[in-house]
Amino acid sequence: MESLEQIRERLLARFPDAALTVIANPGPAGQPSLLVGSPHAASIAAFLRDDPALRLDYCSNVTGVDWPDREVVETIKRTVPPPPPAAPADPSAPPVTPKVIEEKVKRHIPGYFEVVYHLYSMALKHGPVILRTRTADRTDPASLPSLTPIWRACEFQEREVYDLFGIRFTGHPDLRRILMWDEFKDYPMRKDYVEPDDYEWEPTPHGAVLDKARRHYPAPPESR
Amino acid sequence: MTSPAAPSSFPSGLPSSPGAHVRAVHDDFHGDLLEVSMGPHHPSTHGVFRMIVTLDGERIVRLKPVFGYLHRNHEKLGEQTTYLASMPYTDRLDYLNSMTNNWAYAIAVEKLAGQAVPERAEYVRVILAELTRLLNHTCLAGFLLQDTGCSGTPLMYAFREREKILDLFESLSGSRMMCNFQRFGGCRLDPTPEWLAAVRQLVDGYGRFLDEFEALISGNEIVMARTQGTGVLTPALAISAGVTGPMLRATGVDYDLRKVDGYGVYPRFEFRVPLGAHGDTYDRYMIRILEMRESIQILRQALRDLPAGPILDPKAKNRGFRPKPGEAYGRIEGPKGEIGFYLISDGSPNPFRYRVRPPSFVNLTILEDMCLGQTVADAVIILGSIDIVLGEVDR
Amino acid sequence: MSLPGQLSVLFPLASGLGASSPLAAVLPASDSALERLPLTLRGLLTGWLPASWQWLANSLIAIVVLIVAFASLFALLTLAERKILGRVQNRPGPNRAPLPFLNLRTYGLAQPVADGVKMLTKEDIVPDGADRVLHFLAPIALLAFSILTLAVIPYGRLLVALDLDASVLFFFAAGAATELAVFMAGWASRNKYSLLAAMRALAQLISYELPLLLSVVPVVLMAGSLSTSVIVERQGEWWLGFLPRWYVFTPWGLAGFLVFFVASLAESNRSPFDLPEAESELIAGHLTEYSGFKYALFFMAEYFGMCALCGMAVTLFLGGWQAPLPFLSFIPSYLWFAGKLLALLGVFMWIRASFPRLRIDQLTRLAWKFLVPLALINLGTTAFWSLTADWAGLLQPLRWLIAAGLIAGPFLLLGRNLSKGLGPRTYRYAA
Amino acid sequence: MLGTGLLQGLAVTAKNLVGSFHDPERYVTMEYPEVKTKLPENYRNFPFLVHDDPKDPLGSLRCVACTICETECPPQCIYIVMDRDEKGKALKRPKVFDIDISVCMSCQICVEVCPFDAIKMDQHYEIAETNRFQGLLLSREQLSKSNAYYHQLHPTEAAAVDALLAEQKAKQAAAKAAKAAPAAKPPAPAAPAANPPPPPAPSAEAPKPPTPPAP
Repeated sequence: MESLEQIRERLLARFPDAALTVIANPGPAGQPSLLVGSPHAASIAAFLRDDPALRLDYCSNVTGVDWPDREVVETIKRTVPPPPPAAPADPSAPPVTPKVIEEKVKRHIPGYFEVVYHLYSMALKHGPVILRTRTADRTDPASLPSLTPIWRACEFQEREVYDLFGIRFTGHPDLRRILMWDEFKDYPMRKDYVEPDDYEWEPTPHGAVLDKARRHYPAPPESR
Repeated sequence: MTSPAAPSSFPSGLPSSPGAHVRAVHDDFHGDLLEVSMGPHHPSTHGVFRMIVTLDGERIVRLKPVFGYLHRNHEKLGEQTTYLASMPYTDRLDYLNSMTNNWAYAIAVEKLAGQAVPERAEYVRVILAELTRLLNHTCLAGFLLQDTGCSGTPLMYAFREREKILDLFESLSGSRMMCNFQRFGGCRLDPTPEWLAAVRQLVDGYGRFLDEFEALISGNEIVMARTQGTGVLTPALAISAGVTGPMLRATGVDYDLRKVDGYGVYPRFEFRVPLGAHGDTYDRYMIRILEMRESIQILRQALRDLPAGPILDPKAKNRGFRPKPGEAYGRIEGPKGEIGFYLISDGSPNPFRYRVRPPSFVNLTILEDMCLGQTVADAVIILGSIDIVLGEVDR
Repeated sequence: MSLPGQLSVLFPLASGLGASSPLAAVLPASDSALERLPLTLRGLLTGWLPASWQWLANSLIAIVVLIVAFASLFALLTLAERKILGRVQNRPGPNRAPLPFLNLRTYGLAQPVADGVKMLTKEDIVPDGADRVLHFLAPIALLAFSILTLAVIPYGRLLVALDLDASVLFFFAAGAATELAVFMAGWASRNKYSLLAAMRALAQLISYELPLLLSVVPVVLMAGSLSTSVIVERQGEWWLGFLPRWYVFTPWGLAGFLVFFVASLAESNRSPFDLPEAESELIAGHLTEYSGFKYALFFMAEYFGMCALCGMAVTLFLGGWQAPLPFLSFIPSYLWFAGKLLALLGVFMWIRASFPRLRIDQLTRLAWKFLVPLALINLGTTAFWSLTADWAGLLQPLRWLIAAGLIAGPFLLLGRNLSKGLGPRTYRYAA
Repeated sequence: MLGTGLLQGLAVTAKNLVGSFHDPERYVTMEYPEVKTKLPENYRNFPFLVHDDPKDPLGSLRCVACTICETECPPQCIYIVMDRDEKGKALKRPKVFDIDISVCMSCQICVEVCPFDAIKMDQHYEIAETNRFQGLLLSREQLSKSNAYYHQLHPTEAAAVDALLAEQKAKQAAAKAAKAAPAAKPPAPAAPAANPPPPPAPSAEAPKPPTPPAP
C-alpha cells in the first residue's frame, strides 16, 4: 500500500483546495493519520473507497475523541554555538561540543472534538488508513460530516459518537441516541462530564463515594 | 419510542439488502400494521435487547433495534483506570470470549508501548484463542437452534462440551469466564504439562461431538427449511456495513484477520478459511461448524509445536505502566468478528482515550436489512445467527 | 340405523333405556377375571340399583373414572416428559421434590404434586383491559372439549364411555372446537403475542383438520363403520394365524397413520408444530397472560388433547385394545391399550426433544402441499386395496407392490417438491 | 429423501437418552449441594489476607498497609488505613482493611501487585448473605486467614511463596549481620533493616515491582 504521504499527494491532486494534514504518531505503533477538513471529508472518503489502488471498502472503527483545552509544556532543544576558544586549540583536549540548551515553552492548544476512522481494504487486504476529522472548537453544537453514506459501518458507530460525545453528524440518516436513553441530556464521554450525584446507597468504604451516599441517604436503608 | 420515526430509507448509492424494497413502501399502503416491542425481556433476544418490530401479518416491514440497557460506559471506565486495571474489565465485554478480549487488548497495548511477546506466550495465546472460538461457536450453535424451538436439546449438548472448555480455563486462569489471563508482554501463568494434556484430550474428542451435533442438526429438514434462504446478506452490504467474522465469511468474502494480519504466530499454522455462498442463516451456522473443525487443526499444531521458554517478557511491566504518548489500534479475529482496541496515550498511567471496536455491535447494523420481508420467527433466528452478546453491544 | 339408534346418537340419555347400551353389556364369561375386572367392579357398585337408575349411575361413574384416570395420567405425563427431555439432554430431570410430609425423594415422583400446589397458590392475573369473560372461559372451554373427545375412545373391550354409531365424527367435531378455545384465549388476553398466537392457531386448525380427517376416511371405508368399537373389532383378526391385522400393517394404513400422526402433532400443538406457544418468538403465545390455575387448566387440556389424539391413533391404526400376538391375549385389553397409548405418547415426547419448530408458512405448506395430497392419494390406494381384496397367490405380493408404489411414489415426489431448494450444502475454502 | 435427516436426529437423541443412563461422558450432571466438584488449584474467588501466626491473626498479618492493592484495584473495592502510634509514626500494619466483596470482581490484580505476598485468593464461593449492606463488607478480622489455609488452597503456589519468603529472610538476616559488624567492612548496600523485606525477583507468575514504594 502507498504511504500516507503519497495518498495525500494524490488526494491533493484530485481535491486541490482540500485541507489535508498528515498527523504523525510519536508512539512505537507508528500509525500516522490523515486529518481531513470537514467540507471535503465525504468526497475524500468516497475517493478512498472507490480508488482502484486503495479500495478502502471497509471502515472498521469510528471513534470520537475529546481533546479539551490544554497547556502543553514543550521542551525545545536549541543548539548554542560554542564560545570561541580562548586559547589555541589543544590537540589533546576533547573537541568542544556545541552546547544544547533546553527551553520550556508553554503553548495553549484550544480544545476540539475529533472523529477517527480506521479504514481497511477487504478487497486488497491492506490497511489501515486512519482518517480524522476535527471540529474547530468544543462549543455546542459540534458538527462534522457523516461518512455513513460512504460506509454503512459508520451508522451505529457515528450514532454512538453522537450519543456519547455530542458530535452531530450532518448527513447521517438516523441520528438518534443509541446507548443512553432518549431523554438523557448530557454527553458522558466528554472529558468535562460531571457524573450525576444520585448514587444508590452502598456499603462502600471509600470516603468520596460514601460522602455522596450519605448526602442522599443519611442512614443506610436497613441498618442493623 | 418517544423519538420521531426514523427516516425510512438510506441515501441512494448505498448498497442495500434484498429486502430494501419493503422499506420503501409507505405504511398506509399496508393498512393496519401491528407494532410489537420484542424485548427487552424476551426469551430469545440474548439478553436485554429490544426490537421494535412492525408487522404486516407475520411479515416484518420495519425493525428498529434498541439497546443500551446494559450500558455502563465501559470506555469511560477504561479512561479512569490504569492500563492493567482495564484488563479484567475487558473480560466483561463479551463474557463468552474473555480470552480473546484479553488478547485484543493486550495486542493494542503492546503496539502502543512497543512491547515484545515471548514465543511460548504467543503459542499459548493461540491455544486459548482457538479454545475460545470452539467455546463461542459451540454456544452459538446451541443458542441458534434453541431459537428455532429445539426444546433445549442442542443447547444442552453444546453446553456439555462448553463446560469442558470452561473447566480448562478455570484450571488455568482460576476463573471460568472472567479469565483475566493475558498481560502486556505475555500471559499471567505458564500452563502445566497436565493442563496441556487435558487440552489435547479435549481436542481429540471434539471432532466426535461435532459429528454427533451435525447428525442431529445439519441434515435436519426442519432446520434447513427454517434457515436456508432466510436472512440473506449480500457481500456488498456486508463489506460496506463493516460486518466481520463468520457472518462476513458466510457471504463469501474471504477476510480472516488470522490470515490477513497474520498476528501472533498464526502464519505458522496450516488452516483453511471456509466460505459460504448464500449468506443466509444456514451458511452462518455451517461456517461456524466448519471453523470449529479448522480450530481443532490449529490446536493440534499449536500443541505439537509449543516451544519452551518464558511466558512473560522479562521487560514487561504491569504496575506503574506508562506508555509513551502516541496511539495504536490493535485488532484480532475474535470468534464474533474483528475485536479491536484503539488507545491514545498521553504518557499518564491511564489511557487518554480507550475505545473498543465491538464486533457484535457493528454486526448488528444490518439486522433490519436482513429481517425485512421475513417473519417474526425468522427475526429471532437471524438475531441468533448474528451472534451478539449484549455485554459487548452495550458496553 | 333404526330410529332408536339415531335417537341414541342425538340423546345419549335415551340410549340408556335400550338394552343394547354398551354400559349395560356384559362380557362373555370366557374372558378372564382380570379382563372383566372393570365391569365387575362397576356391577358391584351399581348392580343393586333399579335398571333405570343404573344407567345414570354408570354414566357418572364413567365420567368420574375418565377424569380421574386422565388427570393422574396428566400428572404422570408432565413428570415423564420432563424426565425424558432431561435424559435426552443428559441431565436427570426433576428428582428433588420430596414426597409430602415424608421428605423422601423418590426420583421426583412428587414433582406433579409440587407443581400442582404451586399452580393453585399462584395469583390469578387478568390483564387490564382484557375481555374478562372470555379470558375466564377459554381454559374451561378447552378442557371441556378435550374431555369430550376422550369419551368415544374404546379403552378396552366394551370399555367406552359413549359408544356412538358415529363416534369418529363426534371425536373430530369436539376436537376441532379446542382450537376455538385457543383463539378465545389469544383474543381475550389483550396481548400482541397472544393475538399472533391466536391467528397462528386458527391457520393451524384449518390446515391440519383436513389431513387429519382425510387420513381417517380410509379406515372408515375399510372398516365400514364410523364407530370406534367396530373399527377396533375389525382389526382383531390374525394374518397367517399370528400376525395382527392392524390397519397400520397395510400400505394405505401406514400412510394414513403417518399422516394422522403428523397432523395430530399439529392438532395438539406439539413440537415441531407448537407455533401458537412458540416460546422463542411469542414468549408463551396464547398462554402469555395466563397464570395460576387457569394456566394449569390449559396445560391439562393440552395433555388431554394429546392423549385423545394418541388414543384415536391407537384405535384407528394400531388395533386399539387388541393384543399384538395371539398368545398375548391373556393380558387384559385395557392394559394393551394403555401400553400402546403410553408408547405413542413417548414418541411425542421423543419428537419434542429432537426437533426444532417450523415456521407458520412452512407449517401450512406442509399441510396443503404434502399431507392433503398424500391423504387424497391414500384414499385411492385404499380403493385399490379394497378392490383387489380377492387377489391371492402370486397376485398377493403384486398387490402389495402396487399399493406400496402408490404410496411411496407420491411421497417421494411431494417430498421433493416440498424441500425444493433445500438440502445439505458443500462449502468452499479460501485459497 | 424427505425425513432422513429427521430420523437421523431421532437416532442421536435416542442414543443420548440411553447413554445418559450408563455413560459418564454423556451424563455430566452433578447434584450440587450433595456432590461438589473438586476445585482446581488455580481457582480464585475473593481475596483474603495471610497471617503467619495462628495465635495472633491480626498482629501477624503480612500486610504492611502500603495501599498498592488499593490503588491498583480496578473496581476500587479495597479500603486501607495504616495503623499509627500516638506520635503518628506508621506502624506498617493496617488499622482498617476492608474489602467490599459485593463490588470485588475476583480479578486477582491485588494479588499480582502485592510485593509482600500478603493478599491471596480464596476459594470460598458459597457467600450468600441476608444482609445486603453490611454482610458483604469484609473487615480485616474476617479476611485474615492462616498460612496453613493458604497451603491447603494453593499448595504449589504457597510452597513457592514460602521458599521465596525464607530466602528473603535469610538475605535480611545476612544484611543485619553485616550491619552489626560495620568495622569489618563498609555497610552493605542492602535495604535498612527497618524497611520491609525487598520484593522478590520477578517470577513467572506475577511480576513484582523493583522497590516497594513508601506507604
